[in-house]
Amino acid sequence: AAAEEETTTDAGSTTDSTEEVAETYEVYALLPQGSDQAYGTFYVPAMEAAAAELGINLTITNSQYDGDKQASECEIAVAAKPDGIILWPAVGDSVRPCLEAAAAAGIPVTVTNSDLFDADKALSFGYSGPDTYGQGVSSAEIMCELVGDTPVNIIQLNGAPGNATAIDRDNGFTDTVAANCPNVTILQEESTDWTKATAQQVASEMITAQGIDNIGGIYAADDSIAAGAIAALEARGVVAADYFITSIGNTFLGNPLVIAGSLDGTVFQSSSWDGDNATRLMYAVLTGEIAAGEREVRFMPSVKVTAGNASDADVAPEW
Amino acid sequence: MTSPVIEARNIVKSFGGVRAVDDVSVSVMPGEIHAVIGENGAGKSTLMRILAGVETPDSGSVRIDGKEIENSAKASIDAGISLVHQELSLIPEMTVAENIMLGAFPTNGGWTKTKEMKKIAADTLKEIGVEVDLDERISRLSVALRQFVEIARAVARKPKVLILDEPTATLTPAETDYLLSMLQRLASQGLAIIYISHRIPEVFKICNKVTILRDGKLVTNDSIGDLTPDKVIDQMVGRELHLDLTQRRPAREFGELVLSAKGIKAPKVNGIDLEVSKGQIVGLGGLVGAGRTELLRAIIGADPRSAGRVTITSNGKKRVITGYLSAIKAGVAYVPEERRTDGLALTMTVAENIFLPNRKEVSPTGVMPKGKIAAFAKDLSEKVNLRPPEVTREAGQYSGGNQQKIVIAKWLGRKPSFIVLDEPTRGVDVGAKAEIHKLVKELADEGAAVLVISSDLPELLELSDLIHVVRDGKIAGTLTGAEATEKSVMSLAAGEKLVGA
Amino acid sequence: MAKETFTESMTVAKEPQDSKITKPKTSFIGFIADKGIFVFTGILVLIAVLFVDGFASLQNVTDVFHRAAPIGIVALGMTFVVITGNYLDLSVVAQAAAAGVILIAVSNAYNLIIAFAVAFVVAIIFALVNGIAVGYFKANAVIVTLATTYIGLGLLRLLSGGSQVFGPADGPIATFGTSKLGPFPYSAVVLVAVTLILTFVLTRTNFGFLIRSFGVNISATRLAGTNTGLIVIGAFMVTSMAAMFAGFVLAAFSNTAVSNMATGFDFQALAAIIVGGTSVFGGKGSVPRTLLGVVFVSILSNVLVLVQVSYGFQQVAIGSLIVLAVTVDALGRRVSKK
Amino acid sequence: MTNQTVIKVGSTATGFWGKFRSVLARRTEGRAVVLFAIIATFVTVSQPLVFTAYQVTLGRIALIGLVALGLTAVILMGELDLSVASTLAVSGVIAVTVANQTNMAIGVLAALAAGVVVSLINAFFVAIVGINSFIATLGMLFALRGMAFVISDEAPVKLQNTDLGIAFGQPLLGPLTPRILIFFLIFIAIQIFVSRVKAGREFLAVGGNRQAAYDAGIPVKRRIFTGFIISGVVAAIAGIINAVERTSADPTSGSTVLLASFAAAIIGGNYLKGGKGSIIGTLIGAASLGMLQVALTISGVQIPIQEIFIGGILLIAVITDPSSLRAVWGSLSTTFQGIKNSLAK
Ligand SMILES: Nc1ncnc2c1ncn2[C@@H]1O[C@H](COP(=O)(O)OP(=O)(O)OP(=O)(O)O)[C@@H](O)[C@H]1O
Ligand SMILES: Nc1ncnc2c1ncn2[C@@H]1O[C@H](COP(=O)(O)OP(=O)(O)OP(=O)(O)O)[C@@H](O)[C@H]1O
Ligand SMILES: [Mg+2]
Ligand SMILES: [Mg+2]
Repeated sequence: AAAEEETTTDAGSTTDSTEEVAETYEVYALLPQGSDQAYGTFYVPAMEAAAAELGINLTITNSQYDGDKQASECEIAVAAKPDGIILWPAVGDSVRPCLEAAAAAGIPVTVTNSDLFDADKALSFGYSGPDTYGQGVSSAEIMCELVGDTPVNIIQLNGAPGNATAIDRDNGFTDTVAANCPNVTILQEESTDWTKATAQQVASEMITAQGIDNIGGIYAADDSIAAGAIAALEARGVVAADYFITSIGNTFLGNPLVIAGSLDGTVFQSSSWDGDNATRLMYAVLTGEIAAGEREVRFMPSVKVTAGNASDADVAPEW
Repeated sequence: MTSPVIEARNIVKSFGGVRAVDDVSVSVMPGEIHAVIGENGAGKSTLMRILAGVETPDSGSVRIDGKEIENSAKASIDAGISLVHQELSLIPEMTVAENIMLGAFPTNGGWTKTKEMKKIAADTLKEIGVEVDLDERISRLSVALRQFVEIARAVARKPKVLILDEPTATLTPAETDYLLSMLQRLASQGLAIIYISHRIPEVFKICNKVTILRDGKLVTNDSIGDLTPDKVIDQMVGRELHLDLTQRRPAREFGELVLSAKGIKAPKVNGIDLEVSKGQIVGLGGLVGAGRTELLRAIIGADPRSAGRVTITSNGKKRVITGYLSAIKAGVAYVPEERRTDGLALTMTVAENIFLPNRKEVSPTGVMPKGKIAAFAKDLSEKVNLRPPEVTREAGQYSGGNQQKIVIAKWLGRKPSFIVLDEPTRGVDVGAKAEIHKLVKELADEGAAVLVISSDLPELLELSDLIHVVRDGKIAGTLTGAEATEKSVMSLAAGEKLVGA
Repeated sequence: MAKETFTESMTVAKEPQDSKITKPKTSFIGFIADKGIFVFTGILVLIAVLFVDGFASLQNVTDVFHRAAPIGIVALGMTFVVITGNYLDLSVVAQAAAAGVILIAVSNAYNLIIAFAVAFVVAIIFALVNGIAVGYFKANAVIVTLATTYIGLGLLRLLSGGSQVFGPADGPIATFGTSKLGPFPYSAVVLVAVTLILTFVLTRTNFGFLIRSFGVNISATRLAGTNTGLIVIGAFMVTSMAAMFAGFVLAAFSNTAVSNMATGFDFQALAAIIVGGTSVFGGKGSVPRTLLGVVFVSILSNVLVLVQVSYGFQQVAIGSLIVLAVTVDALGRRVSKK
Repeated sequence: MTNQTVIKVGSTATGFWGKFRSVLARRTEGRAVVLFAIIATFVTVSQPLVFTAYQVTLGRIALIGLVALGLTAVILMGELDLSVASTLAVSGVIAVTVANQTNMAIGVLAALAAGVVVSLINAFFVAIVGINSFIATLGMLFALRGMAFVISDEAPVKLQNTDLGIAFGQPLLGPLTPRILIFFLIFIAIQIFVSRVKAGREFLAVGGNRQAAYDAGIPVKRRIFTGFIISGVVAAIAGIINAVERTSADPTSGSTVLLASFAAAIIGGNYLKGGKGSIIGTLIGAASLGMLQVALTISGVQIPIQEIFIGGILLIAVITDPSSLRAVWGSLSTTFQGIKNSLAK
């Protein structure tokens, strides 16, 4: 399926500018976010940089997490007959028709950021990105390790309601807590919109609802949310370090909190790794490195970040 | 003896604290033209709306051919009552044919039969003798045509009783004459007609019987033969009126030129020159649709003009009018034709309405001084004899004539040097009308230049020192006070276009 | 028919014999209808105080104000646009976000003064584009402000890269966001100040008078010699300034800002305005009522979290209560009219 | 006696051009057609794929336009329905949830029934209680979105019969998928309803002058119910199509639908205050927007620039309304005349 000798459709502008005849691939990247969300603002440039390096001409779309809009963009992509499609599912359950259409048109699809359901995986050439469920697991593992055997009540702040990443992280966390440390009780969980402001508001209200004395910890679906929860605690004059708090991300907002000790642990997620590898995985498919049927999964390393390693260069925050 | 086709018994209707209709009974025979008259707010329209089933009475009943009918628009229509509303009641974006057949589209299992609809509409228009493109949208028709479409709708339903609520208010004399003869013809075919008008001569011309309402109560129910115009007016207002409505302004000298308009061109205005001097009242006569409103609005910049130069001189200062705001600055006061939509903010108080054009004077700092505003408004409303002079009331609570006084009052605060009035007494009762006339004359006597449009010939003759008659967007002729008579104005206005007059 | 009567604050002088106009009597139900939002808020607070643990705590009062402040400031300003009869200003979503991002990003790069200045200029540009298109071109406000939302957010993302920005933890913005005056966060103080100022502007100044008059009757207002285009621009200007302050307050609260931080402000603010009793057809409305609408919706949202209702049910409850509040209002009005 | 025409007031257009112009002036879609033509020209030149892959473009138009068609029925009456996007989400969730437990047909019926119930509630508040529709449906916008979350347990619901969903997304007639065919069928149905059926023709009357419509004996309340049912059921159909075609129902779906539908209806010349507009106008508005979006997607321009572009087009479209231009031109030309005169003096 690799387009080894095919000349691309609008070769005119690209070919005569370069000395050697570089291979140019046309690739559609169907994303649900871009510069409208913090993660995407670092993801997209990394993706584009890799594409420029590898001679891939990217057409990027942003469906704003509207599954129907992404489906339409997929139809457009298929009609444009590119050499490949990189898909970041807006709604995981909705991408089957897109995958089938691409397969029928002979266009290879790779998946980025959130992987497909098992039933759909055969329709793609590979996945690169975080193990979203695994991130929830890791965050829970940090929590369980810190808590030990003492019974602790926590509150849980999730991402946006209905969002795939939010759901997967939630499941990873709750499943692991139930299995590894049933002494941790989740008193209440609420959705946020991933922003610090909303998290801060909702966290404060949850603390009021449960009573600050009944709470021993907080799980937040990402670092912005954790930052909000910590701010809510501190607004009450308590010391956040006295609470068990874990989250996911190790972002610019979360990393200093880990170093300061108010956030006990987080799970590193590199948005530039994600964007970069999305392109590279597709390149591997385009160049025939990955053949049809041998689905390659490239998981982003889910490094647990705690006070001990928070200042290491390997986990430097980037979004 | 035949029995009445429609009979209303002991109708009572209140709005809040107002008894709009107070125990009124009326009956009309087939072939009879029955006038219902009374001052503004006497309850005429309310009574008619009850007959048509679009207003629910507090008590009382309506009978058609002796059978009581349910109170609903549909029941009334089905029983054969057709009402031509005082306010135009058409759908602007629908065609003439659709409007004529509104609510009664011929159907075949829910599907409209467009051809049949157009045919009935065309037949009806032919019957009442009006020619208009059936597919034209109402929003593109003149007011007079809309009135006739409305009448066509009423007639198209083949009613037993046809009610017309002030149908002639927007019509010219010729059109009015035509309408009156049409009504007589319809009545001669056995139709019962209820006819509402403020124009008493019309009533004496065509009606057989007269019902007079005052303050919602029935005061008279007589055959026309037993009445005289004087008697009718006395009973309407409940007091003796000693007004000579045809009193003219004596000839006089005028001051400096205030308005100078040259070569005015605008849609429907084809190059008109006009001058008005200090102390002078210039009248604009003509048929509805002649372009008087457009001329006047183009002069003061309320609507765009495509050519022309307008200057206004006040306090020795000559200003070029480049737009409406500059006209207002130059001392123009504009009393528009449609007072409810253009003249007043109906849900705001009298004080607020009066404050609106006088903000800079009453409230120069930009912070509203409540007491001063009330006093200012009170002063002006007393000047125009607003009744009651309650400036904290909503303007919409006042009757038409009083509303018109509020519109005039709000301009007086600016001591305007040029006053423009478009149909200042349309739909206003006789009492208020006389007061408004007096006011306009006083303003001119005090030195204002006045330009007035009126389709009411006696009014035009009474007020004007000079009359320009407008036809087809041009001045067809100019008449001085002495030359002007109803006849001379009309013949200029109609030119050769008026058929059958 | 109304039995209970309330003494009118403004007494009417003796009825002139000539007039048939009588002042409509105010009935008890009419009172409820007119003051429905006051009654509803009162009942909600009462129930919450009695039955919801923690509601009456000092911290929770602060939380309610935190909820109310940003959306409230937007709603107070947007009341002006609604009163002119132009439905709403959707672009507050872009405007508040722009103000927040500018506040933090520009003060990080330069200083606070420059940040304020830039945000102010941006707010004015929004108001001018919206106001000129609606006021002079007579374009539909919903579409105009939808368009400026797209353009505004697009430019914001293009120029700022779209990333989340945050200020230093001990900077003046963060300090403002966490400081309180008694139980009231500074944002609540801003909310109250904006309410007082805008109430004064709407009821006591020539400008506010023109906004109301325009809403009641555009044609009559124009023909009285006013520049109606300027009135519309003025209304959008008030909304833009409010959106700017809302962006500041929201950014200061969390010391962060991002381009999608004001998502949903458009309809949430409108809901508060409407619950407060301002008519979307223009002409009728008041600033304190909008404040009350905001307080009502904020308390409700707060209580729903306190009683641990799921996200879905929270939305159901808020939506239903909006409908219920206006239903009772409408029914009350009808009863009092008869 | 049938007499001669005696009264002839105002002027009626004469001659071919006069007639032509008067027919044009009667239509409300003029600007939408111009915008459509400009976009079509622009797209043909820059992104011919928009035409060669027309079935894809039609799919996008159907996606944006379907809800807008239903919405237009309400807008013609001067009412608004802000709840359409939430209705779409809730009906999709119901369709899939019920279908998973029973079968697709029952799921579809349940979702349609939900659309009807939602419409009845909306119409009840508007027509019977007398609440302004903007407000009543604003409440429903929140409440129904919440219902979608409650029913779906805050996560997308997978359609178990995936094959059916996949098949539904396949071309049925030529290259046209069921979505496109349903879109055109609904367009034709509503168009016929408002132009040929008595009840539908009366929508314009209800919107143009409600009192007059009532006075003429038109059952205004019933018409309002009908209008809301059209809008609600069409939104429900859109929700069902989306859910089935995507093989899952997402409670967050339709987030971009409301504003896009309004944009399509208004660009199509529909007057938000009612009484003026057409279904065809909405179709043209949706087609313009859809084409533009597809072209921008293919162009690969940065997303923020696309947003600026779409915003710019909307702004230009709305301020170039003939009446807008007339208003501005009128005051400018008068001022210009005035200045010229002042200078001449
Ligand atoms: N819908 C309404 N609500 C409140 N008051 C009303 C309403 N309709 C009419 N009125 C009042 O009822 C009284 C009678 O009004 P009506 O319109 O019947 O008078 P009219 O005789 O037709 O006057 P005109 O000659 O000005 O047409 C007036 O005082 C008017 O203000
Ligand atoms: N083609 C039209 N479309 C819309 N409105 C019209 C049209 N023709 C006339 N009108 C309106 O009808 C009204 C009367 O017409 P016009 O102003 O031309 O008559 P006029 O000479 O001013 O007479 P009068 O002042 O007695 O009404 C005006 O308000 C005008 O705006
Ligand atoms: Mg009347
Ligand atoms: Mg006129």
